[in-house]
Order: sequence, then structure tokens, then C-alpha cells
Amino acid sequence: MPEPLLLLSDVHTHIGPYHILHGVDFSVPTGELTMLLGRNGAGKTTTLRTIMGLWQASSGRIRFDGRDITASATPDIAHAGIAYVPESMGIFTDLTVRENIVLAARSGPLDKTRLDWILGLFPALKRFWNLPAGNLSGGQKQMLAIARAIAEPRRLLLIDEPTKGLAPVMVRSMIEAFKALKASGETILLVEQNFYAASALGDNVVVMDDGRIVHAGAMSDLVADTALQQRLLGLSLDAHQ
Amino acid sequence: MSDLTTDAAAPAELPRAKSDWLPLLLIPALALLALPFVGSPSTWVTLTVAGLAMGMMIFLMASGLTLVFGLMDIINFGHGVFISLGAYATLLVLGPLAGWATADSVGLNLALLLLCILAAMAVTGVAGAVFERVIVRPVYGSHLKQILVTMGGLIVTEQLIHAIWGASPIPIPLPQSLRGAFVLGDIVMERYRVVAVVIGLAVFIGMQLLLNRTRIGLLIRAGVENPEMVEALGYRIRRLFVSVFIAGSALAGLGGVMWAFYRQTLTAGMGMEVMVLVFIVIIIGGLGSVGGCFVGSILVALVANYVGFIEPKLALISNILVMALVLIWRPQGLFPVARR
Amino acid sequence: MILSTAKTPALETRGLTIRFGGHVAVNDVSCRFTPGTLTAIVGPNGAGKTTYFNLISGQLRATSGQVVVEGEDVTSLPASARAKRGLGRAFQLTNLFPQLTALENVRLAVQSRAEAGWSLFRVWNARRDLIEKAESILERVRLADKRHIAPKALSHGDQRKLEVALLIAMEPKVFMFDEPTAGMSVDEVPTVLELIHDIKQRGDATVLLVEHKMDVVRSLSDRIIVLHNGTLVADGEPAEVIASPVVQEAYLGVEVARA
Amino acid sequence: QDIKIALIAGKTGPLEAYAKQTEAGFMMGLEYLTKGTMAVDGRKINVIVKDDQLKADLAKTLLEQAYNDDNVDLAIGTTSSAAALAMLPVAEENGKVLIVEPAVADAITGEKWNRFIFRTARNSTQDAYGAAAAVPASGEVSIATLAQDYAFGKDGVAALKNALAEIRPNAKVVFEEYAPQNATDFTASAQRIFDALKDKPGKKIINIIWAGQHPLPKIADLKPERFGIEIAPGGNILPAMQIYKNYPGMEGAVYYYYAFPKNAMNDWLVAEHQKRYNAPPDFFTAGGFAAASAAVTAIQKAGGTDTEKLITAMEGMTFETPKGPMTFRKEDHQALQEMYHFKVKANGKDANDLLDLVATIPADKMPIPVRNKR
Amino acid sequence: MNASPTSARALPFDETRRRGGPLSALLSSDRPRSKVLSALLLAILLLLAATPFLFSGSQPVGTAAKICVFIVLVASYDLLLGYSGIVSFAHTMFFGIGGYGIAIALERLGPTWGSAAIGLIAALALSALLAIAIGLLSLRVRAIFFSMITLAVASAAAVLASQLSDVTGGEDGLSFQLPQALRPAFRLLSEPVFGTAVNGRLLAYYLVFFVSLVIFLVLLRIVNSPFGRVLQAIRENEFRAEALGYRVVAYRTAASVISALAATIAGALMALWLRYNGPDTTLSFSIMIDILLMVVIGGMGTMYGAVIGAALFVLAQSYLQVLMGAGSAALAGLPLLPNLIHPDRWLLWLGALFIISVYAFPGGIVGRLRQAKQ
Ligand SMILES: Nc1ncnc2c1ncn2[C@@H]1O[C@H](COP(=O)(O)OP(=O)(O)OP(=O)(O)O)[C@@H](O)[C@H]1O
Ligand SMILES: Nc1ncnc2c1ncn2[C@@H]1O[C@H](COP(=O)(O)OP(=O)(O)OP(=O)(O)O)[C@@H](O)[C@H]1O
Ligand SMILES: CC(C)C[C@H](N)C(=O)O
Ligand SMILES: [Mg+2]
Ligand SMILES: [Mg+2]
Repeated sequence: MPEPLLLLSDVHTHIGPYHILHGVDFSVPTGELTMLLGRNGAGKTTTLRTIMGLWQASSGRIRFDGRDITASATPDIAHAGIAYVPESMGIFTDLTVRENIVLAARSGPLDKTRLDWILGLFPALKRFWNLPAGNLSGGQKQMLAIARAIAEPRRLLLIDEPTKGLAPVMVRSMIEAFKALKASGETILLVEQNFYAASALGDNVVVMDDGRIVHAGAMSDLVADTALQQRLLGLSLDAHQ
Repeated sequence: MSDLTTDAAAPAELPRAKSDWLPLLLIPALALLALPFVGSPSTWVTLTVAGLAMGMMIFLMASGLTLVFGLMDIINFGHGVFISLGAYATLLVLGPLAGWATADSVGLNLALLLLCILAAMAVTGVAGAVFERVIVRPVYGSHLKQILVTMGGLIVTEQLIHAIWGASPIPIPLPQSLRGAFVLGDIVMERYRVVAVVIGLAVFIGMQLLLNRTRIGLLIRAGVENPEMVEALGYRIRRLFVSVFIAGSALAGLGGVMWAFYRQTLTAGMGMEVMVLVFIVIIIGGLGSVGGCFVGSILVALVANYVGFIEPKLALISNILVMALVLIWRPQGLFPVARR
Repeated sequence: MILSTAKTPALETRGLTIRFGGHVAVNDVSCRFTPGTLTAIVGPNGAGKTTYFNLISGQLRATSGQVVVEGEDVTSLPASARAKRGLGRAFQLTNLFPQLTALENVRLAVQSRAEAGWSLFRVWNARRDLIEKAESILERVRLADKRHIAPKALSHGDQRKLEVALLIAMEPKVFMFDEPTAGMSVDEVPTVLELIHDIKQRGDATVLLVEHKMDVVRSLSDRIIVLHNGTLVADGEPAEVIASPVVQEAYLGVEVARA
Repeated sequence: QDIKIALIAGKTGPLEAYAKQTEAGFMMGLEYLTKGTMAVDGRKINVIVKDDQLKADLAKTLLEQAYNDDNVDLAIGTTSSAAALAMLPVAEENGKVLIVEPAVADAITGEKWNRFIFRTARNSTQDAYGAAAAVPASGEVSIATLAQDYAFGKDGVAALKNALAEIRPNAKVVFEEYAPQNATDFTASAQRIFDALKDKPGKKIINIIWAGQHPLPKIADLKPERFGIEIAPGGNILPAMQIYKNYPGMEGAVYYYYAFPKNAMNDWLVAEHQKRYNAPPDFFTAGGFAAASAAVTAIQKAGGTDTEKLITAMEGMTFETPKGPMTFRKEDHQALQEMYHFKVKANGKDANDLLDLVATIPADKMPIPVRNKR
Repeated sequence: MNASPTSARALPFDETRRRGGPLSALLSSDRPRSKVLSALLLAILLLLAATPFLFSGSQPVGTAAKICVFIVLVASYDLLLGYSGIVSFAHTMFFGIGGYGIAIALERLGPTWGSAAIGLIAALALSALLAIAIGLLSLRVRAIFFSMITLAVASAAAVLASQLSDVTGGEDGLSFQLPQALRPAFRLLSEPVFGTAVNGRLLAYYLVFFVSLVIFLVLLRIVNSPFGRVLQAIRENEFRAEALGYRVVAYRTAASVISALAATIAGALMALWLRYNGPDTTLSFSIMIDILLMVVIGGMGTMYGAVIGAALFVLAQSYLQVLMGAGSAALAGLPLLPNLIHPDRWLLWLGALFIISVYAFPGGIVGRLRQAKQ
């Protein structure tokens, strides 16, 4: 079995005096879409930030593509091929939509076909192309954040709750987009609260609680097992979506 | 840095940004408005040319600050001392090459000026790097601490200038061929001001190109708002910040040289003396807009000249007056950066 | 109007419009909201829902049109004055006092409600009543154990709950929720829904709810209005509106009708 | 028992250079006058130097301290006129002598004066009389003034007008231009002055009354000679006067220039100063020296440091200085002294070889009015 | 402008605690919350209260009076900066108005209590008006713009004071007499107490001391009132505060006015103590910087920081030069070192102190002490 694209082993993270992650272990297989689920405050965002080097793991190992990136600086991690969509979206509100996307395309001018594809997914961005991004609606900002992450091909996308604030029709769009990205060979690690979206997309699922991994496996198994859903996520599927 | 003109690659139907030319019209409008009040056309031309040139010099001194302040959101109260430091750095050149100043050759004279500028930019650039590293880095994000710490740096540097070059004012010679004025009928144009115009324009155009044709400007503005995200996009924002700070300091050094030759006397406090003016210009321009700083500098200098001629009593407050009027018209300055 | 047309509306907008340059974000929206009803506002992203809220609560000034609260025109009043008139607002993108504790965040809202802000010579913690009230509200949103943590250090979901707590603490006449459950985990959602339900149950409150989760909308709302490109395109009974073609197509995307 | 003297000066801040000169001159003065013994009548002189940072409140506090805590017998100071003015009441309250040096404000020996105050420095009026004396005594002369737009500049212009009326009735101030205190661009002012002067008959002079960064080169570069207009700058410290070099032939009056006075004291000062500091003595070096001389002469004459005896001794006292003899006149304790009418040299040997002496203006040619209410 | 402390889980205060008692009431239940801090504050209070009896000479009392005045001034600025997040450079303007109010009234109307009262009231009224005008006009704009505007306003105020020299004395400032009871010659008791003469100077000191104490306690109360908490909320997120129903401009303007009034009183005390006021004493930009530094060294948004900051800074300012003089003398003979710690280079070290203290005490000394306790 080939080494997974991303591998976390026994990662602990402290923020100031607080111990947030208590030994996180999981892997993201190449070319697949892995969902990271868990209640509020479980540590999902902290996990993504730790991978991205925005918070330093206090112990444990993070390997990406065969390289140890545990102690690497954030820009180096980005250069290794990881794109990140933070929970708060990280939009540069003073810059226009165009400038936001231009910055994301690190290697130079944007590829026209890719840009057309992205703007096709999110037509609103086209409309507000030269508007300061701060003026976008909540959902439009979310779209821009995703668009930025996929402006150029990357090896791995880390995406924190992309569907929050999106209208159902946009959620569908988004799901299509992730499917297309996956098809083009990209690997995705997605944090999601929307179990409907999660179940429609995920190949694998990792569930966190209280800074630990409490479940990891195939998505199909979790979808099939409502009792497990209830235990892990406190969710009864029929009540939501 | 790579080319930013991605609109070329983008689908044609994408909307384009509108440019805002209105503030540029202010300058000719102001000049025309002043003409009837000044009366004599020859005086008017003299005042206008002198004002334009003074504006360029102010711009040279302010441009570095607007860069650092506007792009990196750092208030460098120590900027003034970089102006002084640049001015004093000319002594490194003027000492050994004193002959070039009195030489009767325009070439040598200009070469001397150029060498002074290079020396000053080198000295202030290095000083800027030290400043950034030792003083400013730990206080990114907190304006107040920046003010205090850079003020501390200012005092220390000013004292070091005293320690190195002494406390007495030092006269410096303006190279021979840059002295005096061109006289055309009743119109006089100081030669040195013509030089200032040339250098000011060159720097302005250079900065515009750098900021608008490359993504540096964007990156820095983005980095100020959310440095984490810029790093997550794969840019080393720290390195960029340091370079900008160095560039800003070097520009202050350049401004310092120009100012030094204008005053023909060096004092450690010479940079601090112009700081209120520099701040006013930057505010008028719209914090961080190089174009705004340029227009603002010229406006302030022109108004000072016209007012000084028409009603000298008001000259005292002409700067503040200009600022107030501009802010009433555009509360964020002429070219608010956020709206660019 | 479906329900209680007889009552004076708590809130009414008349021809409310705002344009940004050429773009009309909210276009001539006239609508009345009666006490005791919960109106859900739905529409695609960028439809103008948040902007509509901003116009009502005073964060934005309308290009034209009026906002009327209990018969009084408040269009020219600043946001703070509208809050005092009973327009309360929670934000879509969390908007709190990042370095004050959760309790202090809520207490400030309680204090505003109690009109205690201008007391200069009284020690603040002499007002036990305000503090106790704030604590009880934190209790209700299940944040009591995090009362001494500043929003900065709260997870996203907890910040959303705090946002709701502030709105409740203001005790407004008109509650405006902007996607209160976005990013909230499924086990937390019911807490918030219960709160909203309670408010509605009280009968005298007017609730406006922007929400993209259709099940939530369906279970809570008495009425749905639909904004599309800034224009009010549908208004009526939930079932009826959800079934309408415009919602099915532009908002849900027809295939997703299974929701 | 030692003689204690406090020397208060603005040693740090923008006028650091001035204060350094005062201190050096004062110490050299004591050295010269005591022939290196630093003692008068067998009593050792103990100088306490204090830095008022040019702040009036601090100057005042320091003088209080000097009189009360350090128990000095008399005090000398200070660089800034504002600070000196604030010090005056302290001398009166403590009943001790204060020799003012080098602050120039007229009010010090004018309306704010009290009987404990003596001044070795020249006052603004003396400067004005000097400037007036440098104006030709015959023929029509039209003068325009360029001064800073605050009390110092306005008083200077008023004093010049008085002085002209007094000793040069042939000269008229036809135009007064005031520019902001920190002005740097003088194009507008120059244009206004040119417009005002160019059609006037006779000799046309621009008289500049300026403290700090001097506008001279800015005006000169605009070629006033096109209209037959001359510039008369005031005297200044050497580094400031070095820019005069480029404009030979200009005339004006100066308080001190090392090459002008011819006396043993000055010869020693110039030689020693050159030796020790590798530069000729300057304005305030001479001033400090004069203050030292006033103090030593007074103590010798009074036979001690009793304040009343000192005052009696000093009123009307004449004492030697590098500028020749000075006399504290009885009425207001202002030291009357010579000034020098200079012309800028065409080609000096070195950076400090700047001026030629046109004439020494003797003290009695400058009838300085008495302005204090005694 | 970001002027807020940064630790995420910082607990600026403990909401749940409630204490009674007169001391708690006096301190508005905002206790120092650190033993060391309490001890320090107590020490400062006792020392200030007893200075005239503990130390001889005029310098210690002068320093103590200056500390009292600056505690009020810095505390009033902390209300603005630390609690409201408003960065204004015009604070010295109000300080100056207070000083000039007293100075002009006592000079013009004679040295009576009545004229002092008139001067103070006029000054307070003017300050309030100006604060309201500046607040209403410019507190709406971006914080950084506001700061720059106040910078311009402050420089305009300085220009104005210089221009109106007939009233303000211009650069020279005003020296004046105090009411009889505050003059050094006035004796309350004929016998000295503990070796200290109970004279007008002593009365003046205690006037300064008690007024300062009262104003400080009032400010402490205000920042701990519901009003004070609103200011903090506005500092954190003004947009949200407005949405909660707090009229941001009104609150900010009110804070500016209160702060301006306190600064005015501080200025009046300063003038009373010095019997002098001039631009450098109360209006200069360097005082503005001193205030900033005192707030930051002490600890922003703590009020007690003002006490610690002012005490430390004024002491350093008064004795740094003395200390350096001693150090420099002790090191005489060594190369370079004596030069660097020559008293005339004291500014160099003050500058270094600026930088170091901002780093060493990110939350100010008070922040550091409170942290240590946790
Ligand atoms: N800056 C911080 N300082 C201290 N604690 C923090 C900080 N950020 C997060 N935490 C704590 O870490 C824990 C995990 O937070 P995290 O944001 O990773 O949760 P999450 O799983 O992403 O939750 P959500 O679904 O609400 O976004 C929470 O208890 C939170 O309070
Ligand atoms: N200041 C502004 N300038 C220009 N356009 C703006 C401005 N503010 C908002 N808009 C535009 O107005 C439209 C309405 O935005 P609004 O935030 O109200 O949408 P929304 O219905 O709340 O969407 P979402 O569900 O995504 O939150 C958007 O297209 C947005 O881009
Ligand atoms: C010539 C200088 C001593 C004048 C000084 N600036 C003063 O105010 O007195
Ligand atoms: Mg999260
Ligand atoms: Mg919205």
C-alpha cells in the first residue's frame, strides 16, 4: 500500500497554556476525499491550522508527500502543494475579487480555462470582479475563498466548512466542484458540519471529539450505520436534510 | 515579481476597474484659480514652478513613509531621522570629493549629487533594516507601540548623529552649477528645483510601475490585513515586509539628500522639522497611495506659495487648511487605498 | 398577509432600496412584520438578505424608502437609536467583543437594555441584577461554563451561540437572526432552535430569520418571504412558497427538492 | 570657603551647539582671569553646570535648586530667552544675582527686570542698532524686512525701525514681510519683497531677522540683484555664516567675529580655542567668556560674594571681555558693548575665514533706550 | 488604531467578585490585584504625602509635585487611550489650556483666589468646548485619521499660543504671582514642623497633592462605572457597540471631554506649582510623548499604571542626568564609555529606555505585576 499523501501521527497542539489536540492520528489517502467531522470545539480547525503550520505541533509528526512538514514554515508548506481555506475564509477585504484570486495564483498569470471553469461554478464572482471583496455577501465570500484555493492545481486542499452560509443550490455546485477536483486527481481534506454534503462527497471519514480521533473509516460505513452517527455526531439523519 | 496584467488572460466580459482622475484635476484647477489673485503672470509662473518643485521634494521625503505606513500599516515616527541620516550621509561623499562640488563641470556636479544619493540610500537602507529588525518587528499590528518604539529609535538615532557628527549645524555646498536660477524675462526658476522635479518624477513613475505592474503592492496590502493567509498562500510575507521597510528608509534617505542640498545646512533635527508636513501630505493623499501622496505634496506646496504671496498671514495654517478641505471632500483622502 | 392583519405591524419597510453604484442590492422592498410571527427570509447568496437587515437595523443608509417601527419612521436614526427602539440584530459573520469575556459581552447587551450606559459614578459591579441576568442568558445558550473565555478563544460554533446570546440579552421587539446556525454542529443546532421557538412562543416578539437550512425554515416559520436579486419575489405560507417555481429553481436547484 | 557659581544652559535639545559654546567660553574665561588658578582672592571657584534642556519650567526649577540646595553665590544663564525670563523671579525671590547670558529678549532687562538681574549678552535692541549702524548714513535707503511671524520677529522689526529713526533717519522701512516661523520655501516672500522694493529710489536693502535655518541663500538664489536689491543678513554662529561665503559683498552687523576685536584677551581666546578645539571661538564662546569676566570682576570689586555688595559693585561696572570693555549701565544692568559692521569676504582662506571688518560700532553710537521701570 | 492588550484569555477583571468596605468603594472595587503593586502604590502615596517632611531642599518637593500633576494627566490620557482606544495627540493642548487659564488670569487679574477660579473655570469651559468640537467633528473618521488630525490640531494650538503673544506671552510664556497664601513668604505656623517650614510653598504642594488624589479617584471611578465598560466595548468593536444601542460618537466624545477636563485641571495645577506657564511647559510635543510613554510603561487601561508610570518616568527624568554624571565621573579615564554616559547624552538613554520598556513590559508594569501574581 502506498504511503498516504498526508499522515498525522500522535499530534499534540497547545495554544498558549491550553492543550487542544491530544494525539491526533489519521491519514489522507492520495486522490481521495476525506471528511473530518466533529462537534463544535472538537478541534477540527485546530487540526487544519496545525497541518498548515499556523500553529506548531508541540509533539508528534506530520508527513506530507513523504516529507516531514511538522516544523516547516507556512509558506514552505504551501509551496509543497497544500492549499487552505480557513474557517473565517481569510478574504482580503481591501482587495478586489480579482486581486484576491490573482494573489492565489502564485506561479503567474491565471490559466484562462481554469478561470472560466471557476467563474462558471461561481458566477457571482464574475459579476463583482472588480469590487472590493469586503462588500461581497457572506456566501459570496465563501465562494471566493474556495475559488482562491483552486485557482491553481494543488496536491492537497484543506477546506474548513465550505458550505456554511451557502444556499442549497450553491451547496450542490460546491459538491460538483469537489467531485471535479477529485476527478482531476486532487486530494481533499474537508471539515464539514453539513452531513448531507459530507455523505454525498466523502470517500473516507474521520471523526474528532475533544482533541482526539474517535472514529476513522470509509464514509459508506458511517452512512449505513445510523447508530454510529448518533453516537459520534449526536445526529439523527432524518431530522436534518 | 511576475506580471499582474491578468485581465489580458481573463475572459473579456469581466468588468474593469474604473480609474479616478478627479483629484489630478485639482492641481491645474488650483493653479488657474490662483492666477487672477496673483495678478502678474510672471510672478504666477515663478510661484507655480517653485511650488511644483517644492512639492516634488516633499513627495520624495514622504513617499517612503506612505509606502511603509500605507502598505504595511506601520507608523514610523522615526522616518524623520532617516531623512536626517540621509542628509548626513552626504558628508561621506562630500568629504573626499569636495572638489567635485566646486568644479566648473555640470557632469561632475551631477555625478556628485548622484553619488550622494547612492551613499545616502545605502546608509539609510541599512539603518532601515536594523530598525525593522531591532525596533519595529516585535510591534507589528499595534500602532501605539509603533509610535513609541519608533520615537525611541528616533531619539537614539538623532543622538547618535550628534555623537558622530557633532551637535553644530554643518554647512554643505550646493554643487556649483546647481546654484542660482534660470532667468527668463521676469520669471526665475532656481536650477536646483529643476533637478528636484526630474528626480521626483523619476521616483514617482518608478514606484507606480513597481506597485501597479507587479503584485508586490497587493501582497503587502493583503499581508497587512491577514498575514497568516498570505503565508498560507505561499508567500514569505516577512521578507517582503523587511524589503518594503528598507525601501521606505532608502527613499527617506533620498529625500534627505534633496532636502539637505536645498537647505544647504545639516542639523540632526532637520528631518523631524518636516514630519508634520509629511504626515499632512500622506493623509491628504489617502494613507498609502503613492499617487495620492504625489498629488497631495504638490497641492500643499502650491497652496503654500500662492497663499504666501496673496495673504501671508494665512500661510501659517495653509497646510492644515488644505488638509481640512480635502478631508471634507474625501474623508479618506484623495485616493483611499482601500478603494483602489 | 396571512396572520393577524389587524395588529399594527411591529416593523414595516416601505419601498426600501439601496444601490451601490450601478448595483441595486435591495430593490423597493415593502413588507410588514407583525408581532407573534416568525418570518423566514430566504434567497440565493447575494440576494440582499443581509443588506436588507443592515438597512432595517441601520448599519446601512437606504438610498430610498422608509423603515417604520410601530408606526414611527426611524429611517433617519443611527443604528444605536434603532436598537433602542427595539430593533435587535445578530450578525451573519460573527461580530463580538473579541477580548472581553463571554459574560462581559452579554452583560454589555443587558446593560444597554437597562439604559445603564450613562451612569458614570456608580461602580459597574454594584449592578448585580445585570450580571445575574447575563449569566442566566449564557446558561440558556449553554455557554455558562465558558463565561470567562473571550470570543477570540472560542470555537466557531460557540461564537455563533454567543452572538445569539447577545441578541436575546437586548430583549428587542424585533429579533433579526442572520443564519444563526451556520457552522454549528448538528447536536448544537436544537439548542438555538429551541431558543428561537421560545421567543416566538412568547407571542409579542417579531422574529425575522435568514436561514439556508430548509428544514429549519419549515419547522419554525409562519411565513416565508423570498428575495431574489434584491427584489421581493414571493411572500406567503411556508409550504406554498417552498413549492413555488422560483424557490425550487433559483434557490434550491430543482433536483434538490428532496430536502 | 569656595565660591559657588551655577551655569545653567540648554545643553541638550536643538540649541545644544550654542550651550556648548557658552560653557566652553565661560570655563576658558575663568581660566584666563584667574591665570589658571581657578581661584579669586584665595577662594576656589566651584562651577556647577546644569542643563535646562531649553525648558523654561526646568530652568526655573534648576535655578531654585542652585540657590537653595547648592547654595551658589550667583548664577549665570541661560540659552533660551523663554527660560531666562522664567528664571528672573527666582533670582528676586532668593535675593541672589543672576547674570543672563546669552538670552537676548529685550524684556529681560526691560519690563520683566528686577534688581538682581544683569546681562552680559546683547539684547535684541542692540542687535537692531547694530544692523541700523551698518546702513549707509547718507542718501536715500529703502529697506524691506523679512522676519519670522511671531513675537521675536515682530519685536526685531520694531526695534530696527526705532533704531533707524534714531541713528539713520535717511533710511526707511518701506515693507515688512513676515513668514511662518518654520518656513522653508521663500519664493512667495521674495516675490512680494521684490515687488515692493524694485521701483523704490536709492539704495534697496532686504534686512533679514531670523532665528534658526537662515533664508539667505533662498532669497539670494532668486537674484535680487536683477532689481538692484541687496541683502543684509544678521550675524550668526560660524557654521550658519558659512553659507554667506557664496554671496561676497553682503554687509551687515555682527555681535562677535573672532578676527575683529583687537585685544589681548581675544588674542589668547582665539589662539587657545584654536589649539583646544581646532576651530576659532564663536558667538557664544565670547559670550560665556564675558559672563565669566563679569562675575570675577564683580567678586573682586565687591571683595566677596555678598549679594548687596555685588549689586553695588556691578552697577556701572566696566569689565574686560574678548569684545573689549563692557559696562553694566546703572539703570537696567544691560552690558553696553561694541558691535561690528562687516562685509562678506570674496575669497577666504578656509571655511571660517568669512568676514572683513568695515567698522567697529562703538557702544556710545548706539543709544539703547532704557525700558525697565525702576 | 489597535490599542488593546493582546492576551486572548486575559481576564481584565473578575466580574463575579464583589467586595464591600470603604477602601473598596474608594477604589471603585478596582483593587490593584497584586501584592507587589499594592505595596508600590501605597509607598508612592505615602512618599508623596510626606515628601516635604522627609526630604530637604527644593528639588524633591518639586519632583513630587510634578509626579502628582503627571499622575492626573496620564490617568486622564489613559481614560482616552487605554479605555476608549482613542489615540489623540492633542492632549497637551488641554493641559496647556489649564496652564494658560491660570497664568493669564493671575497675571491679568492679579494674584487672588478669585482670579484663579475665573481662570480655571474659563479654561475648563474652553477645553470642554474644544473637546466636544473635535470629538463630534472627527471621531467618526478612521482612528488613524483622527490621530493625525489631532496632531495637526495640536500643532495649530502651539502656533496659536505663539501668535497670541500679547495674551500668552508667546514663546516666552508667563511668570506670575500666586495668591498670598501660596507664596513662599506666607507662614501658616511660625514654628517649623519636623524641621520643615509651614509656609505657602508647603500649602501649594498640598493643594496640588490633594486635588490630584481626588481627581485620580474620580477617574478611577469613572472607568469602573457602566460608562467605563461601554468605552472598553467600543474600543474592542465599535460597530458592534453601536448595534447594541450605544451611541458611539456620543460616548467617545464624552470620554474626550472628561479626559480633557482632567487634563485641564492638571495643567492648572502645573502652572500653580511653577508660577509660570509657557509653550514648552505644557504644550510641547515632547510632553505628549512623555505622556504616551508613561501610560505604556505603567500599563494601559489600568489607571494604576498612570501612577507607576508617572512616578518612575518623572524620577528618571529628574535624576537620570545626575546619575549619568556620577557614572561618567566614576568611569573617567576609560575610553568611549564616559562619553556615552556623559550627562549630555541622557536623551540617548531615554530613547533606549523607551524601546526597552515597551518590550520588557508589553502590558506595562501593572500588567507584569498582575501576571506574576496569577
Ligand atoms: N486562540 C485560542 N486560544 C485558546 N483556545 C482556543 C483558541 N482557539 C480555539 N481554542 C479552543 O480549542 C478548542 C478546539 O477549537 P477548534 O476551533 O479547533 O474547534 P472546531 O472543531 O473547529 O469547532 P467548530 O466546529 O465550532 O469550528 C475549543 O475548545 C476552543 O475553545
Ligand atoms: N458595499 C457594497 N458595494 C457593492 N455591492 C455590495 C455592497 N454590499 C453588498 N453588496 C452586494 O449586494 C448583494 C447583496 O448582498 P447581501 O450580503 O445582502 O446578500 P445575502 O442575501 O445576505 O447573501 P448570503 O446568503 O450570501 O449572505 C451582494 O451581491 C453583494 O455583493
Ligand atoms: C541668539 C540666541 C541666544 C537667541 C536665543 N534663541 C534666545 O531665545 O534668546
Ligand atoms: Mg472550526
Ligand atoms: Mg447574508
